[in-house]
Amino acid sequence: MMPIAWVIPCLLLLSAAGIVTARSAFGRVLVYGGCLLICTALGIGGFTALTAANQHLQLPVGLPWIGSNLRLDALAGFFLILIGLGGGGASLFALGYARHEEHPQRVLPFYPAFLAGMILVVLADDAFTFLFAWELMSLSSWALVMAHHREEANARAGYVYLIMATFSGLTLLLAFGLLAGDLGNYGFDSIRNNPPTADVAGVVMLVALVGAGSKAGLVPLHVWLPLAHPAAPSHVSALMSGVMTKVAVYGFIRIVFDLVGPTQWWAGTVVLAVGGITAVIGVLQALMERDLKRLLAYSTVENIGIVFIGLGLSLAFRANNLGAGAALALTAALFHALNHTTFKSLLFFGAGAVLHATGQRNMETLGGLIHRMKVTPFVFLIGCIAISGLPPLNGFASEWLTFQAVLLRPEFPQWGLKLIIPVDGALLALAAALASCCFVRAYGICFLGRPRSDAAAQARETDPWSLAAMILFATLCLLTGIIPGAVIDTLAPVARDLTGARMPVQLGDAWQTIVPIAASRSSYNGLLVFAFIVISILITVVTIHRLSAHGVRRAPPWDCGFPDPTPLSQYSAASFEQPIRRVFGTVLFRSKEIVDMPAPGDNRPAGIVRTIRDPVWDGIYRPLAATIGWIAGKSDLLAYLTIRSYLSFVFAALVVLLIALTIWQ
Amino acid sequence: MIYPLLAQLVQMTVILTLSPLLIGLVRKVKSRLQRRRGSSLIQPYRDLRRLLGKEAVVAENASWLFRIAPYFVFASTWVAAALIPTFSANLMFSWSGDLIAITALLGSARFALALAGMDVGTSFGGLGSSREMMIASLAEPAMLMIVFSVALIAGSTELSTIAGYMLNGQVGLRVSLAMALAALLIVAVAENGRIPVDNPATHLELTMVHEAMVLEYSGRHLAMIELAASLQLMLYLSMVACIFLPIGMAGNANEPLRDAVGFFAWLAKMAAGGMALGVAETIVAKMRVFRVPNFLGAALMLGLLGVLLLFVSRGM
Amino acid sequence: MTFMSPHGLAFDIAHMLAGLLVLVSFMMLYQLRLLALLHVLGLHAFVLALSVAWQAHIQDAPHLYITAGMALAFKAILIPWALRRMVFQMGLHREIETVGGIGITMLAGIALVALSLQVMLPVTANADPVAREDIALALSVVLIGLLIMVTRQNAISQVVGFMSLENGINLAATGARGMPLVVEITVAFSILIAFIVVGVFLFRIRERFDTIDISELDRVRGGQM
Amino acid sequence: MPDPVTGILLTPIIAAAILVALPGYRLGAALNMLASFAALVFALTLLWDRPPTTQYLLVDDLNIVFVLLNCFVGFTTSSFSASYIGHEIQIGKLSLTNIRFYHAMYQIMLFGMNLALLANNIGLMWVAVELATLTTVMMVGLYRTAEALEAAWKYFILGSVGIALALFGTILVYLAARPVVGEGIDAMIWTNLFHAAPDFDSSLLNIAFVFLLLGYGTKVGLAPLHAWLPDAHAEGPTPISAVLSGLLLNVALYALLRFKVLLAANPNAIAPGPLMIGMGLLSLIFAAFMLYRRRDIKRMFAYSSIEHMGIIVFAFGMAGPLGNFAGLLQMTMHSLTKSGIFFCVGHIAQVKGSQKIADMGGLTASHPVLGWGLVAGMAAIAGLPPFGVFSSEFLVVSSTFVREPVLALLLVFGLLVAFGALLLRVTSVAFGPVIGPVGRVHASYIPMFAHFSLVLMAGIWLPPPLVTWFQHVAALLG
Repeated sequence: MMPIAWVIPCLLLLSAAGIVTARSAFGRVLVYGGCLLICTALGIGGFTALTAANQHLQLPVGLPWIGSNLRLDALAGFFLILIGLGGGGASLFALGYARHEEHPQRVLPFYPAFLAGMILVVLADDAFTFLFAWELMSLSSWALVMAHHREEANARAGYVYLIMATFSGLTLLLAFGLLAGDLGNYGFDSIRNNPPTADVAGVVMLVALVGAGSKAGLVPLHVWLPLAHPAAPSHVSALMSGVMTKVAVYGFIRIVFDLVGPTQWWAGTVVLAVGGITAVIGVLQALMERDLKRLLAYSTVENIGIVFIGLGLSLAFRANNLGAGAALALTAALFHALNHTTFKSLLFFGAGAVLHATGQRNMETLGGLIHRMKVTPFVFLIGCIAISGLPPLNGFASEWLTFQAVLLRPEFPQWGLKLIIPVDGALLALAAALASCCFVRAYGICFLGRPRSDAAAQARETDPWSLAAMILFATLCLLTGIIPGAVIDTLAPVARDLTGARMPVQLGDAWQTIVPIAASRSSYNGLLVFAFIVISILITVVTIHRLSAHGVRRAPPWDCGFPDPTPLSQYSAASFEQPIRRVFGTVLFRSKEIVDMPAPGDNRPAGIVRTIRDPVWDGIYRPLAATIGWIAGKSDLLAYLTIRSYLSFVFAALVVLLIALTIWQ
Repeated sequence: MIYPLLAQLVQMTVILTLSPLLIGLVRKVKSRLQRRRGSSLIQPYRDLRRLLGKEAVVAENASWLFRIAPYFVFASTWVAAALIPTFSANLMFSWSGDLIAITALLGSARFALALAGMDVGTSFGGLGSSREMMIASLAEPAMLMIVFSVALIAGSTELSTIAGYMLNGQVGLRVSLAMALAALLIVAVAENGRIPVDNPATHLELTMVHEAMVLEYSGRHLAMIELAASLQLMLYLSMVACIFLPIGMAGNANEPLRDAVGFFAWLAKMAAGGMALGVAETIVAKMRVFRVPNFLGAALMLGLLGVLLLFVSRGM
Repeated sequence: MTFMSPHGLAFDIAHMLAGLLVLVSFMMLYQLRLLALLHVLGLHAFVLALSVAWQAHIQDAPHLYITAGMALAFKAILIPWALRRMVFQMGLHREIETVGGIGITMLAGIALVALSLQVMLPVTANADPVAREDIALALSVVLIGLLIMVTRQNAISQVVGFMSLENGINLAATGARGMPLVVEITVAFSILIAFIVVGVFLFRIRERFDTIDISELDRVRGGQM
Repeated sequence: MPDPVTGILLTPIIAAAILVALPGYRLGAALNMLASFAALVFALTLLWDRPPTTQYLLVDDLNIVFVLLNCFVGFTTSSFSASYIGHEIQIGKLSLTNIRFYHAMYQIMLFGMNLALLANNIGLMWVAVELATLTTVMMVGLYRTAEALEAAWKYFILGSVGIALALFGTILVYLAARPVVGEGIDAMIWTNLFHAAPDFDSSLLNIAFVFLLLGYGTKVGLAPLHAWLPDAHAEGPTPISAVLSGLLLNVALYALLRFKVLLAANPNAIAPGPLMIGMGLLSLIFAAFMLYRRRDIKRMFAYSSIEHMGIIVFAFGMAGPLGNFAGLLQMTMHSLTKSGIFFCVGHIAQVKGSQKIADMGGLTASHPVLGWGLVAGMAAIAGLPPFGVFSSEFLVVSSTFVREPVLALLLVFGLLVAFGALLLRVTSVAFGPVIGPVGRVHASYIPMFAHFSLVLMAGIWLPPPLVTWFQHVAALLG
C-alpha cells in the first residue's frame, strides 16, 4: 500500500476543477491552495519514505500484463521531497502571482497535471508507467509554455520544447527496450533481477544519458531549455527549472544507478565530460544573455552540468569499487540538485516579481529596483549569492562536496579517468567563478544603479504571497548552507541504496561540521563561518561607530568628476559582459563587435553591434533542420506527379519485388 | 581548548593590526627603489585614522547595499585570514573552513564589492566591477587548481594539515608544486590588484580596476575597504608562506616557545615577501587590461597542468 | 497423340493460345498509332476468348463459356468500338506518345517475360506443371499490360494497357482449374472497365478538360498548395 | 433477432435500398444513423453470440475486432456526417442532387467493408474490397469540382490496378491450395487454407504474397503505392475522409494480415516480415518528410495516415507477441484517433471556410473546443500519453530495439520527423493570433469526444477482453 499515491488522483481532480473554475478567483485559490497542501503532504511523505521500508503498489491500469507498478523507496522519497518543496513553493508564490495572469484557463488545468506527471515519474516502477508519466510531464508543461501563445517567440519555444521532449521520451524508450529484453519484462523489479551484460549496460547508459540529458538540459541537448523555461508563467518557470530538470536527473539515476547495475569505467568518463562541458557552456551563455529569465534558464543548464559532474564521479568510483567515494559524489550531486531547486525557484520567483513590477524581462531596461522594492531585492540577492557558490550559503556546500569528491582519489587505474577528473575539476571551478560573475551582472544591472526605463522607475513591490514564497526559499538557502550535515545525513539512505555505502554521520559532531571522509582530510563548517562573519560584522560595526565620525552626507555621485545626466551612461548588461565575451566568446561563440560609424555629414548616431553565434545551434540544429527541410522539399516534388508516374512506382515496386524474390529463391 | 582559542585570537588580532604595516613596507620599498624618500611605514595607519575621522559622503542614489558592503567585505576577508595558519597550525577553528572555503570566502567579499561598485549607477563603478569579475573568473579557478595540486600532494585541503605535511620534509622538490607556486604568485598579484594586473596607486580612468569599484566610497566605508585590501594582501603572503615555506611554524602542540619562534619566522617571511613585492612592482610595467586574461590563463594552465601531472603520477 | 507433348494436345493448345496472347501483347507494345492499337486490343480479347473457351472445353466447365462470350462481345468488340468512337469524337491525336522508344519498351517487355518465367521456375512440379506455365505466361501478359500503362502517355492507350492486364488475369483465372467465382470476378472486372471508359467519357462530356491526356488532368489538381 | 452476422450484412443492404428511394436530406441522414446503429448493435451481439463458420462467412478473434471497430466508426461517422453534410447543404456547397445517393452509397460502402471482414472466402473478400473501393470512389468525387473529380479518378485508376494485382495474387493462392485442398470452392475458404498452408507450394505462395502485398498495399496506402490517398482524403467530404482513414485502410490491412498468416504457417515460404518492415519503414519516413510541405490540413492528416499505416505494417512485420499486439493496438487506436481528428478538422474547415492551414490560426482562443480537440488529437496521433497510441508505439519501439537496433533507430527518426511536422502545423492552427472567421458552427462534438475518450481510456486502461483477443490474434499471426 502506498498512501502517498493518492496525491495523483487528487491533483488530477484539481486539474479538472481548474478547467471548470478557471475564470474565477475561487479557481485560482482552489487549484494553487490545493497544490500547496498536496505538496506539503508530499514533502512529508517523501521524508518518511527515506528511512521507511519500500512501499509497493500495483494498479490494474497501464500495460495489461504487468499493470502499473509504483514503488516508493529512498531515492523516490528524496525526489518527492524535492517536488514537494519546489511545487509547494511555486504554488504559494502563484497564490499571489497568478492574480495577474491574463489567461488563467490556460494555466490552471495543466499546473496540477504537470505536478502529477512529475510525481508519477518518481513513483513509477515499470517502464511503461515511467515513460507515460515522463511524457505526461512534458505534454502538460508544454501546454503551460504555450499559455502565452500569442507571442511568436513562445510558439517557437513550445515547438522546440515538445520536439526535444519527445526525443527524450523516445530515447529513453530505447533504453528501456534494451533493459526489458525480447520478452518485454518492463517491470523494474524484473529488470533488477536480470541485469544486462556489461556491453548492453554501457549502451543503456549512453542512451539514458541522451534521453534524460535532453530533458535535463545537457549540452548540446539543452537548446529548448532557455527557450521554454522563460516562456511559461514565472511560477511554472520555477517549477520547470527547479524541479522538472531534477526529475530528469532522477530518471538518469534510476536507470543508470539502480536498474543497469555496475557500469564500466568509461561510463563515468562520458558523463564527466558531458557534465563539465555543460557547466561551462551553460554559464557562459547565461553571462551573455540579456533576458533575465533566459539568463536563469541558462544558469540551470550550468547547474545541471554540476550535478552530472557529481554523478559521473560517482560512476567512476563505483566502477572501481570505491563505495565511499561513490556515496560522496552521489550525495554531492543530489545535494546540489536540492540546492538548485531552492535557489533557482527563488530566483525565478524574483524574476516573476520583477516582471510583474515592470513588465520587463530585458535587463537593459531595468535598474534601480533596490530602491523601489523592499523585500524582493534582498531575497534575490540571497539567491544570487547561493547560486554563485559562495559561503555561507548552500550552493557552496554542495560545490565544496563535489570538489572533495574530485580530490578524493587520484589513483585511478584508467587513463580516461586520470585525465578527465582534473579537467572536470578545473571546469567546475571555472563554472563557479563565471557564475558569480554572471550573477553580479544580473543583480547589478537589474536591481542596482539607476532605472533605465520608466517602467523600472515606477516599479512596485509584489504581493505578500509571492514574498512569503521567496522568503521561505531564502531561509532554506541559508539553513541548508549553514547546516549541510543535516542534508547529507538525510541523503544517506539514498546513497546506501544506490552505491552500497554512505557518508559518515554528520550530525553527531558538536559543532555541526561536515567531514566527508576524515577530519584531517577536509572539513567545512557553514554554521561557524556564518557565525564568524556575523560576529565580525557586528564587532566592526560597533567598533567603527565608537571610533569614527558618525556623519553621513548625501551628495551627487563623484564618478571622477564627470557630469552624468542620463542613466544610459551606466554600465549596461552588454558592456559588463564585454571583457568576458572577449576572453571566452571570440572562439567559442564567434562573438564580434562591429562599430557602426556614420559617414561625415550623416546625422545618424554611431553605434556598436555585438553578434554572438550559438555554436550548438549553428553546428547541430540548424544544419539538421536545413537537411530535413531540404529532403522535405525534394520529396515534396513527388506530390505533383502524373498518374502515369505513380503507376510506374507501382510497376517498379512489383518488378523490384519479383526480382528480389528470384534472387532470394 | 583554551590554548588553541588563544592562538586563534592572537592570530586574528595580529594579522589585522599588522596588515597596514605590510602595505607601508611595500610602498616604502618602492619609493626607495625609485629614489624617493617615500612616506612613513606607518602612513597606512594614519590614513585609516583620517578616513575614520571623516564623515562618509554617500551618493544620492546609493542603496543599503552600498553601505553594508564594506562591512561584509571586511568581515569575510577577516574570517578568511583568520583561518590561515601564520605562526602556528594549532588554531582553534582552522577546521571550520579549508583552503577551498577560504578561496570562496574571498570570492564572497569580491562579490559584495563588485555589487557595491554597481550600486550608484556610474560608468566607472560598472567598469571596475566588470573588470574585477573578469579577472576573478580566471583567477579563482586558477587558485582552485593550486589548491588541488597542494591538496593532492598533502592528501588534505586543510591548511593546517598541509602545513604539517610540508613541514615534515618528505615532500621534496616536485614539478607540480613548482607550477603551483608560479600560478599562486600570479593569482596573488591579480587578486590583490598589484602591478602588472592593476595599479593600486592609479586613478587613471582607463587602467583602474579595483579603484574604479570603490570610487564612490569615502570616510569609514573606504577605511573598511582599504583595511580589507591590506588584509587580503597579508592573507595571500601568509598563504604562500604557509604552503611553500612553513619553516618555523609551530605544530599542534601547545608550546608557547615554539609559537614565539613561529611568530618571528612569520614576521620575517612577511617582511621578505613585502620587499620582494616592492621590488617586483618596480621592475615590471602594468599591462593592458586585455592582456590580463592571457596572464591569468597562464596561471590557470599551470595549475591544471600541475593537477594533471599529479593524477598521472603521484611522484610528480 | 501423347507423343507430341507430355501433357497431351489439349494442354498444348492451351499453351499455344496463352503464348499467342503474350505475342499480341507485344504487338500492343509495338503499336504507335492509336487506331491500330485498338485493333490489336480487339485481337487480344479475341485470343483471350478463344483461350477461355478452350479451357471451358477441356475443363468441362460450361460456365467459362460465359466468360469467353463476354470477352468476345464486350472486350473484343464493344469497348474497342467505343474507344474508337471517342477517338473520332474528341479528335484525338492518332499518334501515341511514349516514354522511351519502342525498341526499349520491347526490350523491357522481353525482360519482363524472362522475369515471369524465372519467377515461376522454382514452383515445384507437384503444383501442376500446366498451371505453372500458364501462370508464367499470364504473368507476362499482366506485366506487359502494366508496362503499357506506364509508358503510354495517352489515356486511351492506358485504358488499353489496363485491359490487357486484366486479360492476363482472366487467363490466369480460367487456367486455374476449378476456380470458383471466375465468372463473377470477370463480370466485376468488366464493370470496372466500363467505369473507366465511362469515366473517360464523363470528363469529355463535362468539357472540363480539353484532352483526356492524363497529364493535362494532373495539371489542374489543386489543394496541395 | 436474426443471426448477428446476417444482421450486420443485411441491415446496410436493406437500408441502402430504402435510402435510394427516400427523398430529402434529414430523413435520409436519420435513417443512415439508425441503420449504422443497428449494425453496431448486431456487431456488439457478436461478443457473446459467435455464429458458426460457414463456407462464405467467418467470425474469429481476428476479425471480430475489425468488425466492431468498423461498425462503431461507421455509426459515429454517420452521426458526424448528419451535421456536417447538413451544414454543407446549408451554405450551398452541396446541392440535394449531389447527395441524392450519398446515404445509400454510405450503407453500401459499410456493407462492402463488413463483408470483406467477415468473408471466409478469399474470392469473396476480394469482391467486397472492390465494392468498397468503388463506392468510396463515388463519394470522393461528391463535390464534382475539378479537384474532387481528379482525386476520384486518380483513386480509381490506382485502386483498379491495385485490385487487379490483388486478384492475381488471390488466383495464385488458389493455385497453391488446389493440389492440397482440392478443386473448387474449398480451395478458397480461408479456414481450409489456414489448416493446409504448411503443405502449400511455397514458391507459389511467395509470388502470391508479392502480388497481394502490392495489391492490398495500394489500398493500405503504403509508399510508393500511396498516391491516391492524400488526394482522396483531401478532396472528398470529411466524413468520407474519416471513413477512408479509419476503416478502408484497416480493411485492406486485414486482408494483408490474413495472407500473412498463411505465409507464416508455411515453413518454406519467405518470411513476410522483411518485406513488410521495408515497406512500413519506407512509408513512415517518406510520409514524415511529406508532412512538412502540406498546406491543406486534411491532406496533412492523410499523410499522417500513411505514416501510421507504415508503423502498423512495420509492427506486424516485426511480429512476435509484442510486435503483433502493438500492431493491432496501433491499428485500433489509429482508426479511432484519425477519424476523431477528421471530425474535428471537418468542423474547423467549415468554420474557416477553407482547408488551407494558412487560413486558420488561434483556434484555442476563438473556438476552444475545436482548438483543444485538435491539440488533443495531435497529441494522441503523435503517440503522447495519456492516449492509446502511446501504448502501441511504446511496445513497437522498445521491442524492436532489442532485436534490430538499426531499424528501431530509423523508426524513432521517422516518428520524430513526423512529429516535428505535425506539431509545427498544429501549433500554427491552434495557437497564435486568431486568423479567419470566428463564427460558430452548428456542430455535433459528440462523435469527436466519443472517439477521443475511447482513445484516452485505452491509453490508461485496456479492457481485459480486448487484451485477450489481441493476444490470441498476436499468437495466430506468429
